[in-house]
Amino acid sequence: MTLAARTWGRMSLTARLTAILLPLAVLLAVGTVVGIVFILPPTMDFLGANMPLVRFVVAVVGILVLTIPTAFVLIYMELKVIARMNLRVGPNRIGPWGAAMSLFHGFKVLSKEDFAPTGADLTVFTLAPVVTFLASVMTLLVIPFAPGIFGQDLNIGVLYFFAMGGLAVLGLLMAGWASFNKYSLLGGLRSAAQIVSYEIPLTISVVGVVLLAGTMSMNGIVLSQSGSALDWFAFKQPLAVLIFFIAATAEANRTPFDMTEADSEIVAGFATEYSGMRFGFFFFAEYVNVFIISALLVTLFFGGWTAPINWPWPYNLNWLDAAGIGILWIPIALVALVVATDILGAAIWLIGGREWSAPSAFGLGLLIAGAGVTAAVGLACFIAFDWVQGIFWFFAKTYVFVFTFVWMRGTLPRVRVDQLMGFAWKWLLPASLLNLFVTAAAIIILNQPVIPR
Amino acid sequence: MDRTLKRRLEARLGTQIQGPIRQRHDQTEIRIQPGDVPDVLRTLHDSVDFRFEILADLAGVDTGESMQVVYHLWSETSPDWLRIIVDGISREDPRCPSATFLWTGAEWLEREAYDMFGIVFEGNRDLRRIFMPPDYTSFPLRKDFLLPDDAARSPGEGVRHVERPYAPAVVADDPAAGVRRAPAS
Amino acid sequence: MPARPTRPTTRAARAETRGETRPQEPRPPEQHRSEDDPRIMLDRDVGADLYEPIPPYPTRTEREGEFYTRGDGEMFINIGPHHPATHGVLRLVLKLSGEQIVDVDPVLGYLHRGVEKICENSDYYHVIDQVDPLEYVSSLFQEWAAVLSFEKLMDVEVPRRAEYIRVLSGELLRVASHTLYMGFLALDLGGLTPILYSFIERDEIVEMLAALTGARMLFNYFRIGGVNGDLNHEFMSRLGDWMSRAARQTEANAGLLNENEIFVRRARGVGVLDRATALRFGVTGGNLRAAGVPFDIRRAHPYSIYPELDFNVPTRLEGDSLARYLIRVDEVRESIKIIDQCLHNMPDGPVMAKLPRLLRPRPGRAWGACEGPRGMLGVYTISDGSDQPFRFRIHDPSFLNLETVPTLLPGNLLADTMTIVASLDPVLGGIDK
Amino acid sequence: MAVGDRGPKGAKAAPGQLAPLAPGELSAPIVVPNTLWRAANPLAYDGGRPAEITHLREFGLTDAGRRDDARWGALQIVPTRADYILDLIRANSLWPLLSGLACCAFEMMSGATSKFDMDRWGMFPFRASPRQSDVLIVAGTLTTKMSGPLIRLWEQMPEPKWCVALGDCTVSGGRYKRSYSTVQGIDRVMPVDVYIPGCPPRPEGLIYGMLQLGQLVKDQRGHWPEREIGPTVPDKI
Repeated sequence: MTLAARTWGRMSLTARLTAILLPLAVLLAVGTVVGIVFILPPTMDFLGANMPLVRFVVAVVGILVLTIPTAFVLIYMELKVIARMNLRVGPNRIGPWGAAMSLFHGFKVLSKEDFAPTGADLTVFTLAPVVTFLASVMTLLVIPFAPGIFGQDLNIGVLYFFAMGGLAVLGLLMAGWASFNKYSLLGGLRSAAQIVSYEIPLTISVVGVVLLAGTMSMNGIVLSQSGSALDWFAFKQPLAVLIFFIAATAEANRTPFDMTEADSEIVAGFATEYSGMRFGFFFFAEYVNVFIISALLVTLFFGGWTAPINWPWPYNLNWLDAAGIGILWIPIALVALVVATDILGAAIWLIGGREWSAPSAFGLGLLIAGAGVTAAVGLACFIAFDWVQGIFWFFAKTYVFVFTFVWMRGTLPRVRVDQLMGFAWKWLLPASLLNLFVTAAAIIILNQPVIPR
Repeated sequence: MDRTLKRRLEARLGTQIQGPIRQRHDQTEIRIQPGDVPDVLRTLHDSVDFRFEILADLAGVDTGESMQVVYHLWSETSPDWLRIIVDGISREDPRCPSATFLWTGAEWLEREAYDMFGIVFEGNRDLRRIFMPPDYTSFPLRKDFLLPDDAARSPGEGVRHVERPYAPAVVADDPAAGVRRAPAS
Repeated sequence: MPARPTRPTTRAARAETRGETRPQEPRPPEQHRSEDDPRIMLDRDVGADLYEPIPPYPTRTEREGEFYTRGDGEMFINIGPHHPATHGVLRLVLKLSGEQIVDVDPVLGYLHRGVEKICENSDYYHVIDQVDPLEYVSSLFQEWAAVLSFEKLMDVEVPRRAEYIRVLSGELLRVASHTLYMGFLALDLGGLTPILYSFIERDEIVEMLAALTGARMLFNYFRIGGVNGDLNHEFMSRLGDWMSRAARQTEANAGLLNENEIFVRRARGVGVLDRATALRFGVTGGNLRAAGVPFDIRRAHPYSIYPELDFNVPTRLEGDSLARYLIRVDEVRESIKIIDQCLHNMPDGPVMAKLPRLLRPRPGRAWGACEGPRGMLGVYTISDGSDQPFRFRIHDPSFLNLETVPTLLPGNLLADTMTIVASLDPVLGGIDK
Repeated sequence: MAVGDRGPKGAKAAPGQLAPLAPGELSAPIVVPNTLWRAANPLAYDGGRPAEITHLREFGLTDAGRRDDARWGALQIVPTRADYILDLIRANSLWPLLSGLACCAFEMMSGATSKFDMDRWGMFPFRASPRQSDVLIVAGTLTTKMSGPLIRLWEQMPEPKWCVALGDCTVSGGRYKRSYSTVQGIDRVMPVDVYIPGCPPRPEGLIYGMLQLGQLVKDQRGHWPEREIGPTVPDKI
């Protein structure tokens, strides 16, 4: 029994905590100072030196991290919305209002056994979900969520988007071919034919927008729609919006064009033989596609992150200069939270009387104060930072269209394959060409600067 | 009971009808020989005063000593069901002409009768078992096929009867494969 | 001294010393052992052929041989016995070229339960319970056919109130069955919602029938010479609630599909069953009336109080899937009319005839047929004077309705298989007995 | 408001019986309260022994477990809790296979529809492909001809998987016990976790059985690594 052990045994709990925490605090302080003084500047210089690389890495990581929650939210939304449309309740046991249901589904799928059938081509079978999932994730890279918040501002963003969207069919085709199952093969071939047919009107309907905006970069397109809702391309290109919406539904394999996993005809289509997380990738990719298609619809035709109404007063309120105080807002908000909690809790405890114990009273006070402070900070940020506004408007518009897709799934039956193709080639393609010609002619005739700046 | 139908039947196919024409409630019943089936059915189906166009049913019957095939016909010319009993089919080698030349729908009905009774319908081009598995051996609705008294003797006892490829040498010595034939009385 | 014989080491050697020979499994060189089931010997090499539904046994009939010879560019695909769109355990072996159907070979019997044999071994009261699960969507009609045949066999007079109750409950169940039909047709075309609306109606009806009979699905309700119990208050109150909105709700549910462009385009002109073919196949029920033949046993061969009731038999001429669907919609309207009339002139009196406990009808034959939701349900009974039917033959309409599938399918696309099979409305319990 | 799980607001229900219903409201089903991975009533199973068989408990019986040694507990607690959480997740998203054999299939479907909503427990996504389903609800009579394809389906389902026998015919042969072409109880051909008798059982019965299955999954009884592969009863009775 050494001296240190005996001393430690004699110390009280407070003394032990102090003996642990004090050196740690000292170390932390010293380390922080040293870091700020010696390590931070060269690091910042290094990062600043190759900013595009940093930005790309950060964007990719952020997008990959943000994809799965998006899928979960969409799955839960579909469960609940379709349940309501079926006069059902929908999941309401797991989590508040069943909100954790999609999470549980996802992790359950993750924990299932995962195998490949006899005769399957293992390499292709394994790669197919990855290709599908990545193809849908990589499209997120060029979508501008808000001013300054986007992965990359490619000047051929639209082109890149459709190239990546075309990659998705490759994954489905690989899955259908490698599964060694005739249902899967039919599903893969159907998806190939369908997506190849619908790519054309989809792309041509966008060319009108590109002509109007004069650029292919998503940011340029969004900026050229800035202003009020009347400046959106949806009102300059109504036919294009219709064509794009229909073709995008087929592109995302959603009802009524979900030929590829038509479960009443070909059991689960290309995913028939997939189980476990491989199936989960397809499952997620479908919903990520829905989100992406809605986001693209918003970006191209509905003004992206621009607000539908003109903001009468300047964004940056000069009495709180976000650039000036900046980081100081966080401690201020925290102090405000504590103060408000104390006041509210004390008031509730005093007024509420006997049935309010102190913890419950202060807990309620914390809830109310937290809600208030959050709302205040959010409003301040909304007013102060335009990217918060951008994100708000962008997601608001996007989820309107996501809801529309879910609504269609709950309502419409499925069309037949030949009807699908006939519709694409006989109606959508001529309509999109007509739309393109009319737009070009209009631009030439009324000869005006096409980019309102 | 439709007296006029009885008179018309006697007038039209008198010699082919074996025994009397029985009538009870809303049913008229005639008995014919297996050889007369095509003529009788064609007459009843085609001739303008019968027009028995709807084949209501085709049933096999095992009367212990002989086999029967029973047709039920409906016509708008008569308020009665017409029942035609093809009698005197031997139990050892039961054969009967097919009715598929008139009613294509009779094909599956005859398949069912073959499956349950082993009656071979000559002229039916698809006379397979329709309900029981293809390698099933007995004819369940015959009177000498007794239902087992308890589950242990029943043919379904513990059977994993897969529709498996035909490999008699291998499947036969698989104890769980064969469907046991019920004891003959 | 003599050397002790050394003990053989291997088990095989020991067995040989004991004079035994271990049985060698026969493995002919030209055959190959299957991978997924080692008991299976294949006459072909294991490959894609392992998954072909080509019958490994030699083809037995002319038709089978013709079906299983494959032309170039044709492939077999096997739908069922487990498939979301085959109602129950039907199995369809399709011969496809691309997505177009060349030929189809239905395989039945996955639900063959030997009901006829069981009925021939149980007495007349038990038969009514045994025939219930055949038409499991609308059990009462199967019971009805059985008791019709038995009553003819035993010359039983049924009280009028019992007849009214039979018609009432039967028409209720017809509405339930047709509503389910609409929902399943929509489900097989990919619509999720109509089936749930249909099930709401169906649940209302089966709950009120459960109040009357005690069971939701397999009501053992009809009896020889009457019904099991008289109308009760819960049934009447539930029926009143339902009748107050039945017509409106039916129109709403039908409008969900009738006015849907995608549904109409997929159902119109698909699987046309013309009059001659329908008659040749012995098709009955709505499928025959959709082909233009007004053959409804309630009118063609009246069997209960139907002559006194005022309803008409809807008939259409197209004979395609849409017509078959619309016939059902019209029949629901007619059934609601019939239920209304039954409720208005329901007579008073007993609901059961006086019958002995042990029924021994004198030897004879009887055929009873009634009009079910899918067509003519018939029962042919032979009595040998004992308390058990000597022969109990069940005729099910779905059996002959389904037989038209090999005629209707070829030339259509794979997706039309579900439309046609669903619009024919087969119930595998009745088909496979 | 969550319609399924409680009666109308203000209606007080005596403990142990359902709340009175307002007209037009969905009926309150038999609910096994979704406590976490602990069994709702340990006395309900195994004659009062704690229902959960955990590595920790088995470890506690050993002398190493009886030593007051925190490091062992710390090492043991991670995998067992992980198992608990996995089982909790599995028990709450049981996807049935969309396969109906006979009559009971309709009751199974009405169990999933608007009146009795199985989706509330995450049981709704009836997968059409056995590769993506967890529970095989054998709904209806199993004939000898169908038993082969059914076993094929069962073997195609990925672990962990569970089997529910719905209806008398699948539990024991039921009214077809004497028939020449049916299997007297599907436990002659495949393992069964939950038996739901009735001809056919009401949808509430199915939901109750599925909830019992969820409880069974949470309690790790019949846990799939230790479960039988083949039939659970001998061929000869």
